[in-house]
Amino acid sequence: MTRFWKDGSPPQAARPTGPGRRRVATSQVGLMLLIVGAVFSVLAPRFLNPGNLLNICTSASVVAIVGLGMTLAIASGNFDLSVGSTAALAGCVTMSLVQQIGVVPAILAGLATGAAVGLINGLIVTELRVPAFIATLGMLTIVRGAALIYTRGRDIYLYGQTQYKILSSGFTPVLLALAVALVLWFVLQHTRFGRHILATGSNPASAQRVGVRTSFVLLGVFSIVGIAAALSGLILSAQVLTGNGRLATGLELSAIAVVVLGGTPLTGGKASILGTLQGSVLVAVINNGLNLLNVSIFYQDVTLGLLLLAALGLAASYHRRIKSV
Amino acid sequence: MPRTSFTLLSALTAVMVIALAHNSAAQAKKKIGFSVYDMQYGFFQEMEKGTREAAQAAGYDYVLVDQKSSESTMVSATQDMINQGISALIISPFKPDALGPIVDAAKEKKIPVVIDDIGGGGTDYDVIVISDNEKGGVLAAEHIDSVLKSRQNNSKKVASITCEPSAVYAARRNVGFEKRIKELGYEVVATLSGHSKQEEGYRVTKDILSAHPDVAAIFLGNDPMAVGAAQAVADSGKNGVKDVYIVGFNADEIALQAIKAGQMGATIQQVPREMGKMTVDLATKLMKGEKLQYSSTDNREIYVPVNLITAQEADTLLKK
Amino acid sequence: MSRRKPRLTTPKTQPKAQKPLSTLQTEKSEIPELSVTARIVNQLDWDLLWERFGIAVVTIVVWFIAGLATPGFANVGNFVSVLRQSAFVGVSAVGMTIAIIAGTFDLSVGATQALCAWVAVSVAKMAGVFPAFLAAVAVGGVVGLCNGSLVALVRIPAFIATLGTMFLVNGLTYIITNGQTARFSGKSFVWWGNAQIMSVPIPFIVFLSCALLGAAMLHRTEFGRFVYAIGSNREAANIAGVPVAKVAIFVFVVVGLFTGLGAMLLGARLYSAGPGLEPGFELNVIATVVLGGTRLAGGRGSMLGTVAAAILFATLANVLNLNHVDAFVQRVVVGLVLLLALSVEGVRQRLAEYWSRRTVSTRHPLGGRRSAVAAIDEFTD
Amino acid sequence: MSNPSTAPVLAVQNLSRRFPGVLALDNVSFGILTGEVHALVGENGAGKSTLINILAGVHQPSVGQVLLDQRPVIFPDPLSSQRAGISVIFQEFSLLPHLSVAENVFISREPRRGLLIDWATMNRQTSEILRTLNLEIDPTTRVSELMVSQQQLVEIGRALSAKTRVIIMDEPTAALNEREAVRLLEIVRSLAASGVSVLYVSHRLEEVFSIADRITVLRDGRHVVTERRSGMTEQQVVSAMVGRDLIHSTRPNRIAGPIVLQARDVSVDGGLIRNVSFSLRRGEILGLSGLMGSGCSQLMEALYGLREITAGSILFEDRPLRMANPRAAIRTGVGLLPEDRKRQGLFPDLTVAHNLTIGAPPRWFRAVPGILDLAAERCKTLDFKRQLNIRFRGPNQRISGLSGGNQQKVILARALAGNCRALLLAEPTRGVDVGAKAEIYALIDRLVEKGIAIILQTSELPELLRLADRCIVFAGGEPQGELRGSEITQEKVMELATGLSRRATVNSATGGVE
Repeated sequence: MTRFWKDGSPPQAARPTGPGRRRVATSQVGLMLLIVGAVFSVLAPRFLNPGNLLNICTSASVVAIVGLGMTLAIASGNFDLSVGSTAALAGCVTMSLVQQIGVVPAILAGLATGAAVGLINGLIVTELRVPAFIATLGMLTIVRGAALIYTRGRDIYLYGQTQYKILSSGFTPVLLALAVALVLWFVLQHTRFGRHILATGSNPASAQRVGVRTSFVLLGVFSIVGIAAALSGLILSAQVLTGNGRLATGLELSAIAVVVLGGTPLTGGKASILGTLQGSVLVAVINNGLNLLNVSIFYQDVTLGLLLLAALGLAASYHRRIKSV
Repeated sequence: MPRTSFTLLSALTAVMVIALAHNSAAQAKKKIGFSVYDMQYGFFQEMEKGTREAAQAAGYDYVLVDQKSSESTMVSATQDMINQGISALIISPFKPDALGPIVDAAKEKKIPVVIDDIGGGGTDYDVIVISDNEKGGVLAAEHIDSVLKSRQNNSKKVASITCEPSAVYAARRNVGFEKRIKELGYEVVATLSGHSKQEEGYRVTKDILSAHPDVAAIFLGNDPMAVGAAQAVADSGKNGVKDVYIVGFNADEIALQAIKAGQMGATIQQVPREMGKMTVDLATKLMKGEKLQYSSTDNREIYVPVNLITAQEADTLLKK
Repeated sequence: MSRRKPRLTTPKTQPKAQKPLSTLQTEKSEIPELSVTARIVNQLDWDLLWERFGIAVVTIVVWFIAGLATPGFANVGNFVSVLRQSAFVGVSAVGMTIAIIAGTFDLSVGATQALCAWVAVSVAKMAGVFPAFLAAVAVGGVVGLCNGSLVALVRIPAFIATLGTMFLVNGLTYIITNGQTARFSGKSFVWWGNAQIMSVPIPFIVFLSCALLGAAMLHRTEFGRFVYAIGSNREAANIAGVPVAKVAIFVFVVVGLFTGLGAMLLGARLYSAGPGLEPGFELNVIATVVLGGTRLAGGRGSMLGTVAAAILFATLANVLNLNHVDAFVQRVVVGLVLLLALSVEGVRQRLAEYWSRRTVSTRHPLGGRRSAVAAIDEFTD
Repeated sequence: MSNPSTAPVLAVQNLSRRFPGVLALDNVSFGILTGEVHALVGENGAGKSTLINILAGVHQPSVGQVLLDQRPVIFPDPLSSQRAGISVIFQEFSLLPHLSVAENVFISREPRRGLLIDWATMNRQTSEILRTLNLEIDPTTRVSELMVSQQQLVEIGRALSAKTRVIIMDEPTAALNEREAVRLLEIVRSLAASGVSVLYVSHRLEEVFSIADRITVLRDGRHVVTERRSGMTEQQVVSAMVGRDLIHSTRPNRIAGPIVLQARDVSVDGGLIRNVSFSLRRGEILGLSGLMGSGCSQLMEALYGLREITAGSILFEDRPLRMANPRAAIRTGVGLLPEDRKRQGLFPDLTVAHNLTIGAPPRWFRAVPGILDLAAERCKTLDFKRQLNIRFRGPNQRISGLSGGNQQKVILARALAGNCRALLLAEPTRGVDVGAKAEIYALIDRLVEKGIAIILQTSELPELLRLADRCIVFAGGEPQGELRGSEITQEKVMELATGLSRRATVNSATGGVE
């Protein structure tokens, strides 16, 4: 027997499991992580060797950084589908500038590009009142096109550019991801802006009425997402030391996937930074493990799909059990 | 509602009228239409360049459509081009299997169809210019063998990374490679897909390296992935020539540069620009109705040699 | 997502769906001091009109401009091609329209299409067209059923549920087909994708009939009522006795069925199908539906809009190609068109607010009272 | 009670506000004095909400100005109005369910150390403030976990924390039961006594007359009168609101028919409600009353198949009744007028006709998916329009264009449409203005005459007295006793509801408690 009685109920309706669900989902993804990890460490001999672990974390951190930005967006009750394209554009911009203006300025320029794209997203959503999903869907193609036009479809390469390489070598990506996570966690927990993000996601109308400048909040959020996307774009381009308009296609969906795996609900108002981190590691572990076992790429999608459904299915059933009591 | 439908009707009629006006204007100059796989890739940019230059040199009008790696776009856009009236069609199909409707449409209008690389999908085209993918793989295998022989550490482990799973014809490269390398007594420890992407090539290679630190060589289905792989090798403190011998496919500029920079071993050259030129010449012949010399007559193929590019060839190529 | 935009203090103009003209006149006689523009902006229910007919009109305009500006656009052969092209996204957009009106969502249509198309082609090769049709539609239906159960019974948010099935079906297709494309060029099969009757392409005929069918479902059946009700207010729907779960499941099945049908057409069109068919298809479909004026939050939308939007996108691609616009620029243009079309409503509201601040009457518009109530009811909620 | 000074702290002058197609406020002027409770009354659509929104900075006036201490001010956004010392408690609240109580109290004014939020101070101050409202809750609890009455106190707490000079309360008691309402009024008085001005927006006149120092009446967006309470009678106010005199009707005495619905020892959701037994007869109204959380509303839900009946049995027309969901309930002939119209009743995007017939659309075939009989649907709609005299232009008008009262009638019609014989009314006149209220009462009387059995759950005692023939009073999920006809008085009900007397005439089943 299904009952939608409590669903979609407005703020004043008391919800027994306010915080519950997030904790559950987070612990779930953690649990899965353990299980999957255990399985692979049995099947694949070299799975647990430090080199491979670092390798996993590296590939996790690229998605994680975008995912962390996305976590904010989703917590504010929005979405950003343009992250993949943004990453590509930022990557290209930086790569093209490294020679002229030096590494650090180029990196800053790349991040600025990301911020700009984010800002545009934000403006479309707040000023033109286009639903975030569609707005960023449009921007997805536009920015991708922009990246291709900017590079004229060619590859930019910087072989032997060792300084820029630092961005992707060794522990840098992991540290960057952790840093981003820490900063965003801090922002969310302890700054007014952070709380106002949750407020906006929780109930935009009320938030506005109690003096939260929701438009500014959203602009901020989208810019952060843009910067995060740009950062991972930079890491990707540094990894391969080439930049082109094809970079990071389909990043948006995997980013959303890890956020959701991490237990941040799409309904907004809540964010789980830790969850997102775990989610991205989980996905990375699976892809890596399957590669180690030389399992065909075909199965990686399937497992990811099953994973999503399993995680959310558990969360939902738990949620319902609590409710019905 | 009724008002809108009325406007709609009147609009359509009006457009029809304009249609007749346009059709009356016929064109004099011969026009060559080229339908390209996806201009996002350097390889096809080269091919397009070659085709365009040749066509213009021969004094044809030239039109281009981009299939944007989508089969339905490939079919519709190309058919649109045919509708616009072209004298010959050159196409490098994203999905050869979907060539059927295009070739049929062309035949209907008596337009010769020249296929540039990838594959003919068993359709009724006039000629296909194809660089022998499988042969390329074999070439790579033999080169790797010769390189590794000359070395002390005789690890017999190699890996093979394919383009996206749906690119059936590119997969032949890896098939050829794997077959030959096994014959030469090596073990293929990993056959994975890098989705034709730099970053994927990087990621997969890293995984392979941590699974088999002693892998001696990696062959990749295209150069972007090869470049990615080379970087992955570099990031794990090794070298793409001395330690893990990286071989790519296409001889894209990035690859040549990488080879020059001593970051990857070799690549298999296809000659997209020449192929472009060839297709135009063939189109000319077909329009004149001359006979063609096929490499293999039964399926009207003309092979373009693929050749191995190592450091010195790379230099000379880049000079050009 | 769209629900969460901070726009809730925006007063909506009052629906005057049935006879806007007469109401406009009565209002006119009462508020003479309003400027013409202001009055029109105030009195007409723009969002309703735009929602219903906006894209249809835009499409017509685009056709006119294209016809005049683009040599080779305005010829029958080209129209045929445009209309045919609109069908492949269109058919599954019909299903998606219903889903989005019901306030849900299906990201798995792309993957489903690839699978169904492959099934259709292989079955056609073995058993002929009709079995192929049945098989494709059946497979689509099954996937839809899975989605529906996940959303309605397991209660996973539609976005994630269908994202999951998307990955799942994608992988399965590769595994089943082992990455190989199926090919079949039997005339009777291919006919469905490429033939035309009196220069109306078969796929387009199918598309239109699907749209009519969909419209009929929405406006002439209990199911349609339920769809709108759930999309408009799910809790109220449940209390009003709408079998919410059943309807939700059925909605996804419908999406699956239409996608299956569209997939078969595409397979016939291409003489072939295999894994990795049409990347990003789902987003195109959703974009088409939303461009057609269907509200992403649910509860509102029309088939006419979807049809028009599908044709518009096809036209756009066609025109851009005819004008030899660079492929990279094309991406930008398409995106811009989408954004422009969808920002119209927001801009209209902005204007309405702007005018409502400027213009005020010292005399009280007698007829205006009920609508005053309306406006206030609307935004105090 | 307090003697207010004569200088208006907040005033509006020739205020007008136009919305697309309507003039919501038309040249309104009046002032609020320091430390007074100023009641603002008027029917729905009289312009109260607009006025509030302007003072809150949500909207801006088209013409005219707002005066703070005789100085004209402009509030471009809510923040600036709050900074000016005005806080508004909206009827539907402005709480953020995912955030903690403390955050809700201090939102957008969070005490900070440098960039960081100073949680310690925030929580401490919050609990201090809430203590003054004698609300003892942990400031870190999520608002979504509070009861409505608590949530309202949090809202007030927010206002206090803002060092507010003027508090605007929009229908503050709408969501409260009598007891909580009484407590709220005390709080309002003490606020006024402490020098805060209160603009008390309501159309519950008994409240208004119990606390207001002065009363302002709006009608159709125009200012009718502002007068000291002592200078007005309820009748005057009402006629000022409605523009005409209302005849106050009383409960007709009815003759109950055969039993329609019978409950035996019913328990809901495994003990949420226990040992409920009653029998409902044709042509009578059985009232359910009790404080918030007493279980009445849950019982209604259970009777309508929205909650599980875990023990006991229900007979409907002598046949045992098992309702899995509302659909089943409707099929068997039970109808519900839900408590919260906006949330549980209305389909704002749909037309009146669709809203009315949605439960059981008239169909040509019984086959599924049923093909609709649009003609029949139209007739049905117009038919109900006549019967319940609902005011709308045509069946295809969007329901969001109707007044609250008419919307309520449409939803009532929906409940009746599925030929229901037992009708469940939850708060039938919530958010409905005085005029419509009287109409709806008359309507209910007519329905009962027609022989429909009605269960009425209401938090407004006057309503209960006006309508119910019998009344079961609940507390803590258990029936405390049943009152009949003249026994039903405010005192008696409150007595039972607060559980003061367990020795009232208790149903046989509820003999042993615990």
